[in-house]
Amino acid sequence: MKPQSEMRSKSSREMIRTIGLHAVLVPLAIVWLFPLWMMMVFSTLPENAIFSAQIQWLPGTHFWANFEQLQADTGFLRTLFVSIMVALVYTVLSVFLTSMAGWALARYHFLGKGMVLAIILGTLTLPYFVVVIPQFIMVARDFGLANTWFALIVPPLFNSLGVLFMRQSFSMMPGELFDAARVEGVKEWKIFLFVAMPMARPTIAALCIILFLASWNNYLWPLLINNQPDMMTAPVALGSLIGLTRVSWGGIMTGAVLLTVPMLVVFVLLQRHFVAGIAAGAIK
Amino acid sequence: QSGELTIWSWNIAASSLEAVVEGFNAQYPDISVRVDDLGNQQVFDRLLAGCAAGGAGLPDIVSIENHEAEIFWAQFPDCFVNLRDLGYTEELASEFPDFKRTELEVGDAAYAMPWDSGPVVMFYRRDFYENAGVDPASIQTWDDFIEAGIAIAEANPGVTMTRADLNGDTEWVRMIGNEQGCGFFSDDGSAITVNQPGCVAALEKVKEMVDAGIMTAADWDEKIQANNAGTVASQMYGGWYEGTIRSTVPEDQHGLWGVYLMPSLDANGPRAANLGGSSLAITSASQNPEAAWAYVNYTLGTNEGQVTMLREYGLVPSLLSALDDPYVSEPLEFWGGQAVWVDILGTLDDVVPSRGTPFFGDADAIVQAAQTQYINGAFESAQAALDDAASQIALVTGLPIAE
Amino acid sequence: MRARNRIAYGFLAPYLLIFAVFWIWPIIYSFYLSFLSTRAVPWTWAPHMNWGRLWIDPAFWNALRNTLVILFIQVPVMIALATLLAVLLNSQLLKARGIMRFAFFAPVVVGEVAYAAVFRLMFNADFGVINKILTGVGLPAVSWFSNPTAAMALIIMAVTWRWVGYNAIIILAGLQSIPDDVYEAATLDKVSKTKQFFFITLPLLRPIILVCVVLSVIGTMQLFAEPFLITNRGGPGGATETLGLFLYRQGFTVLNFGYASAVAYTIAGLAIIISLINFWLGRDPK
Amino acid sequence: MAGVTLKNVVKRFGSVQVIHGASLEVEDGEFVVFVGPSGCGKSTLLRIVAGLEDASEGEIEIDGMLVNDVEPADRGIAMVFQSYALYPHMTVEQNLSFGLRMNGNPREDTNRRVQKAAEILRINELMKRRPKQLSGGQRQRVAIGRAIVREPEVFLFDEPLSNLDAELRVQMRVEIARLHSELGTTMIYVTHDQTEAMTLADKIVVLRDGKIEQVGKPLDLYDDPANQFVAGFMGSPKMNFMEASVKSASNGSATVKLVNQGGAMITLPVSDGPAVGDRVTVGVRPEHFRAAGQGDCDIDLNIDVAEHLGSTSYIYANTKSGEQLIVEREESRSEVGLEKLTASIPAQQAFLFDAQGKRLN
Amino acid sequence: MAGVTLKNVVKRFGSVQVIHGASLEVEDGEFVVFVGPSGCGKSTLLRIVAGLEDASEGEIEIDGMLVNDVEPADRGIAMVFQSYALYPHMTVEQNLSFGLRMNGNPREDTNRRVQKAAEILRINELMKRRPKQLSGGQRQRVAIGRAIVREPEVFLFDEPLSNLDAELRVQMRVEIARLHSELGTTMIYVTHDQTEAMTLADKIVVLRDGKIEQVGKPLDLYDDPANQFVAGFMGSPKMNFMEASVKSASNGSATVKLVNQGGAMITLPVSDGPAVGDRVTVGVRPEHFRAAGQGDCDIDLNIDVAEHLGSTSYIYANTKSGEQLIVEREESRSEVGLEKLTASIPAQQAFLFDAQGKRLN
Ligand SMILES: Nc1ncnc2c1ncn2[C@@H]1O[C@H](COP(=O)(O)OP(=O)(O)OP(=O)(O)O)[C@@H](O)[C@H]1O
Ligand SMILES: Nc1ncnc2c1ncn2[C@@H]1O[C@H](COP(=O)(O)OP(=O)(O)OP(=O)(O)O)[C@@H](O)[C@H]1O
Ligand SMILES: [Mg+2]
Ligand SMILES: [Mg+2]
Repeated sequence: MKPQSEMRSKSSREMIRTIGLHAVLVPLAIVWLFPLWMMMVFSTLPENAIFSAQIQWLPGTHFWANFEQLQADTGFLRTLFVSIMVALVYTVLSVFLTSMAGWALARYHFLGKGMVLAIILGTLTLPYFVVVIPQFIMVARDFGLANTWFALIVPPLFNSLGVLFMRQSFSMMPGELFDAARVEGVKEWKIFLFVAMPMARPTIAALCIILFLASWNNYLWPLLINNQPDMMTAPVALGSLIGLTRVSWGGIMTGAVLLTVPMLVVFVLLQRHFVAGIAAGAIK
Repeated sequence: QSGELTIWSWNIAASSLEAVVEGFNAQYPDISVRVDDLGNQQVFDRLLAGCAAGGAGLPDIVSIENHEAEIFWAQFPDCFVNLRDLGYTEELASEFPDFKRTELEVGDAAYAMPWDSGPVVMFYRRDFYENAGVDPASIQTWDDFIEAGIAIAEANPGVTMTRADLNGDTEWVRMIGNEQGCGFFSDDGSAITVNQPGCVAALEKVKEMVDAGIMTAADWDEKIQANNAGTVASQMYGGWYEGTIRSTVPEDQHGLWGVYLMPSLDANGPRAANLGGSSLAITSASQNPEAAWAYVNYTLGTNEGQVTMLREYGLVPSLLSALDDPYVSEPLEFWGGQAVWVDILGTLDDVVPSRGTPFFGDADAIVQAAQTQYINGAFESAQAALDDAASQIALVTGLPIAE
Repeated sequence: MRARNRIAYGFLAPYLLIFAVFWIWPIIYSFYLSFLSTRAVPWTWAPHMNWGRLWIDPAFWNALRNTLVILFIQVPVMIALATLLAVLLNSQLLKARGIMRFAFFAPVVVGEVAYAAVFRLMFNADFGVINKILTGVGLPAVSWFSNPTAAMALIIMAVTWRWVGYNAIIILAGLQSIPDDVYEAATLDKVSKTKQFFFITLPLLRPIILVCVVLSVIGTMQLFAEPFLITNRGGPGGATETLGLFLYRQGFTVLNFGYASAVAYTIAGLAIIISLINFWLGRDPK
Repeated sequence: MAGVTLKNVVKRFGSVQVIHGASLEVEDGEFVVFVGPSGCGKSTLLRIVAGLEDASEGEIEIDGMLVNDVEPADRGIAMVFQSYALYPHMTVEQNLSFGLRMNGNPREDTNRRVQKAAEILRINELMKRRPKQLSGGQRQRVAIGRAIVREPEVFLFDEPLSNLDAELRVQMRVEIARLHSELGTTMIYVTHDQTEAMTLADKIVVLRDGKIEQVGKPLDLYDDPANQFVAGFMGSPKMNFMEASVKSASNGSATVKLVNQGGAMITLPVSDGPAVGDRVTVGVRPEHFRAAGQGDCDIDLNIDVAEHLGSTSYIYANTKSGEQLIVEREESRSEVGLEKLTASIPAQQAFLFDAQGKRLN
Repeated sequence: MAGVTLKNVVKRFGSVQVIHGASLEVEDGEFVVFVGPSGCGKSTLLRIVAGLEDASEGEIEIDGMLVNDVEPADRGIAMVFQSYALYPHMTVEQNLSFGLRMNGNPREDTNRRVQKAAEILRINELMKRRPKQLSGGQRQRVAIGRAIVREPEVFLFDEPLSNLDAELRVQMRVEIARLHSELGTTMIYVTHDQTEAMTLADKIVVLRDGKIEQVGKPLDLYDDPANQFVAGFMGSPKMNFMEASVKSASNGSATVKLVNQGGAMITLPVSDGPAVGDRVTVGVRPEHFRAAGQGDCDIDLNIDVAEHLGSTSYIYANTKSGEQLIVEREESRSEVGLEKLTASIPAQQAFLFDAQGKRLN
């Protein structure tokens, strides 16, 4: 037995596996990145270059021109502003609402707790469509709140997943911690605010990202509840441009890039929380 | 009169509404007008949603396509102002042809004022036809058209004879059907007629064209891309497409476009149809209905307004008196010196009315599906496809199928 | 002590208020709506109209069929792909792990509208880069938006592109919760890597894959934006019309709220039934 | 400072009763340890004293006052938890001062108390650290510190050392003993480790299935257990129990036959003697076995496993009939590898229990 | 059955070297225990033997064959993991048979082996359960069973008992010892618990920072540690170390002054004696202290805390200068409550270490 050559054979087996792995993954990864790349490319091209006989693999120089046209024709910056505001306020409110509910469900015994939990679990499997029509009728017609910040932000606040998520996080915390505070005479709401919430920070970070993303990309509800350009969210505005000749496809792609790139940056920066959030949200 | 008006409209219709503002402001300097171009489908969706929301967020004035109009009066009569109360007198109304009025008036109430109509013609590229040695005047039947299409595609590599929105619309079936005297519903809106021979023939012809390879699918947007890229030889649409072509194609195509009448089933058959045509309505949400009425009346009720829109964007006036304007008979440079309006408007008298009814949306989706399935061979015959569609429409609307 | 627990209601109140107003009431109301004729202004009580129509409405069955096609083709393909990706991405041998993960996870953050727009351009029949590539390598161009099969394939590809990373993240988390030493024990038992995958990894992942399947089922039942935006409202001719889109059309383009409510309840019922079947099939043996 | 009195305390969770009428008197300044196997109700009883659980029945008095309906914070107690229950997002200093701050205690007084606690526990240098940056023993100190700043009249500890490794546990055990002697406060301490109980307590309370089995000084329980359970529970390794039957019983002594040791007989000094023929159990601690012939009854054993620890060795042995015994021997280098052993039971140090486990003496 | 030989094994993780040239001879049938503090490389060394890690340098032989490049499964070893590493989705039976089934072992042979392992470990009734339904000790048995069915020539254990509670640990320890004597197979066992090492090993390997400090029989290490580290590591409670300086050194003995015991002097028998004036350390095990006057050097102590365990007591004491010492005493009921103590060091049982920690003798 010659150890040296044997060793080579062992590592060469590993080599083959490494190559096989990358032979599968690299092409797939390219396919998966391709639409994103094309989005960037399209956003920098003039209309006639997008609809030309050649494939445009590389970005051009038309980004600003596309953006200016998009902005001039639709006031896209305003819609971005609306989207950001809605997503921010929604996220903050939702985090508090779901945390409070999750806290109550995790840490207290009270009459009706089982029922509340059952309902929340039940709504998880309930398609949103079941409520969208009456929700629309109610908010728009009965409350007369179409085209308002309220309509954009408040109805989507109900979020079962967030509650379960926070409940899980709170019930994982050792109960002794809260007992310790109780023995020290700290009020319940102070325990929630100053002990439980800070401890749930990683969960809350993950939740924030998920909620922000959900709001940022929400399409159906803002599409229905708004018909005024100055209260449109960016995805709705962009969606309304598809199939319109007035704004070039370069402009639409510029909008798509503006919608996507910030999220991608956040994704890269907070990948850990993101992944944790999605995983935890699904696994419970 | 003073105030601010907001109008929802689409594409060149929107542009033409903007075009009349200057003339309007000469008379009403204190009324400012803003036109939002939302796209055809969006205006419909948003208007419905807005009316369903009790008028929330609606503008003062909206454009409504005639054949889609009746659902609004059926569902939301309170969403719109009865124009009779604002000065739309019977006298004024009688200035418009009857087929434009039926869909807009319910009993004594008039919810919208007719705007344009869409006499159908074939727009074509002179150079492509010439390359193939095809004389448009010789295309009298759809079979001629198919033959010409094959020749043109051969002579002009990469060019298709025509495009139709086969995926998201029933435009060609409706145009040929209308030419042949057939619509989805009977004139009084009381029966389903979509499986009558005219419509069946229309659907058959569409499939023949697709099968012959002279017609490929393209939505509104893609048609314009094809126009601009020079990959299509003909487009059939209502007269209002004149303005679309004129205002969107690149400089170097000026003078290359022309117009001829739509072909028919046989050499002596009718060669006129209507596609589209809209109206303007004033919403109850308007803070300033009088000002809105002033604008609507100026735009639609005066020759000045109507001709401005015709000149700028090719919108065909349905105000009868406007048709006598000298502009109509001018030869136009863009069209290679052809006096296209003479040709287009010449067909108006032959157009057979076709009723939208409140169920147009339902019916259109059903016929669209039947069309796709038929083209893809799911039905034995066009008759079978449309019989099936008719029974579905009957199911959805509760209307009987006409004998 | 009882007083302390009563505070729980205080914590729950705001959430339950939103819930009651924006969910409970709508759920009840839409049930009521489904029994009304809503085609013309005074809505009238007509219990059979919508529910009866549902059974015989070919357009509904078409939408249902399309949805089920997506469910039975797209969901398994996507879950299998996600599992494969998770396993590969978890490999110790992987280089440039960050970029790889980015490639597959990034679509998770891309909104429906943005990616729908890109897909529309990429799959444009005349000018789209996909057809250019296809013809470039000698294949025929595909009419992605007018051929019903191709359009369905496009929707399936788009949804898979968008969601596979999401599922891979979940499965990856599951993978990472399997302790290394179980694999080491198997290695000592002379169990090959492939057998380890089938006899250890897959069985241990089963509950998580089940969650992914159920989430995907619910997602598919609600599929709306993709056919709405990419294939232009379920085109060609309803070939990609999903239940979600059908409901949208009934509710918001022909304004038949009653019928749309009946459709909504049907979707909910189906989602629940299919989820239950999944759980039943994937339950722990014994 | 205050004593604690429990009177017939009963606790039910739903329909399950976990404490069955516990009565206990804890003197002012005493160090009382609750021991017992897992699940016997030690924590529950302690939490009832703290007010974190309500007693279902019975009365709890602290410093002579009935506190059943007094909030935990107002009972003058402080509690140290098994998991330390430190607030992970606060520094040591913030952990110590949190309760005082939340209740609006004046800033200077808070600082003074925190300072004092830190000095007592020698954690001054750790004040700016987070719990994560502390070792197990340091965390335990902070947890105790948090109790100290409350200046309570009664300290409650729930298995405060069970998360520490063996070495640290010994060390902290000594510190807690020192703390008690320094502060002189009443302390109630829960553990299931009999060594902790033996070494810390002024008074041990042995619990079993929610009932108090015996209360007494540590060495009294060791020397004089009330029943077989207590005898088995106190002392490590466990006391050996051998089946026996009574052969003869006279006034002040009884002769029993060890049924599994080939019928060896031993006479034990018992006054409330059993009847002839009774099944009884003889208990002998591993450390009380003598060398062959030096006790009152020799038994022959086969050695299973011998553990040599350097200074002592434990012999795991069985008798002919398979009964397992543990014998502690002073380490002898020459005995390594032996297979047989004869051990002798000293009658004075053997215990006798009746069939119900009650101690006979 | 087979011996295991390590020759100059070095292991690097990236640039960090964690094993620095370990050489070791394990005889056929021997029970060898690796001990050492956490992070010293015990697991790593064991995993190198198993083949789960590659050695960076050096050779590993099993049964005389070089196995550096042999797959783990082909080395004739079986391993029991600290966390048991049971397949959670399989029943006990499936867990035991999995490896054999996957390798196409004949059905009857598999069943026979599983049956035998189950009998040896007395887990017959558990065969249909899942790991979740087992207690810690039962899981541990199944994990060992899974190793047994492989009929390996060498068993490897990585801290198999560290997840069990104290009582169970003692019990399983005895079982493993019994298993070894039954099977007679070579076993390599990793632990950081010196009691386990002392009680189980034929041979102990003491590791420290990736280096082998000493190899020997348990009592040899106890009696004759090579250095201060080993001396401190073996034995519980720990050996006491006292600072000292050499006053005079003759052939065969040295007199040192205990600097912190008020200058007490003691003469120790050392042959490779230190030089006068050297700083040295005197080590005395707690159990070796004698009563006042009975050793060779009396020292006076203040008692900090005394722990009375029934048969023995540990006195935690300090000298005037604050050095901490632990003295083990036989329990005497009369000594409870004492404050002072005089202990005496027997020169024969004291150890001397030089400033580098090397044992002088
Ligand atoms: N909140 C509760 N609800 C129901 N039963 C409970 C609850 N808390 C404790 N119990 C039960 O009460 C009994 C006593 O529990 P307790 O925690 O007091 O035991 P313990 O002696 O502290 O045990 P350990 O040594 O394991 O901490 C156990 O059987 C336990 O299952
Ligand atoms: N995969 C690895 N990569 C880098 N360093 C490692 C790896 N595995 C172990 N080490 C390092 O090697 C050293 C020895 O680790 P090892 O696990 O062998 O210690 P150990 O003696 O088993 O400790 P313990 O008693 O805590 O299990 C440690 O410093 C550890 O951090
Ligand atoms: Mg407890
Ligand atoms: Mg280790």
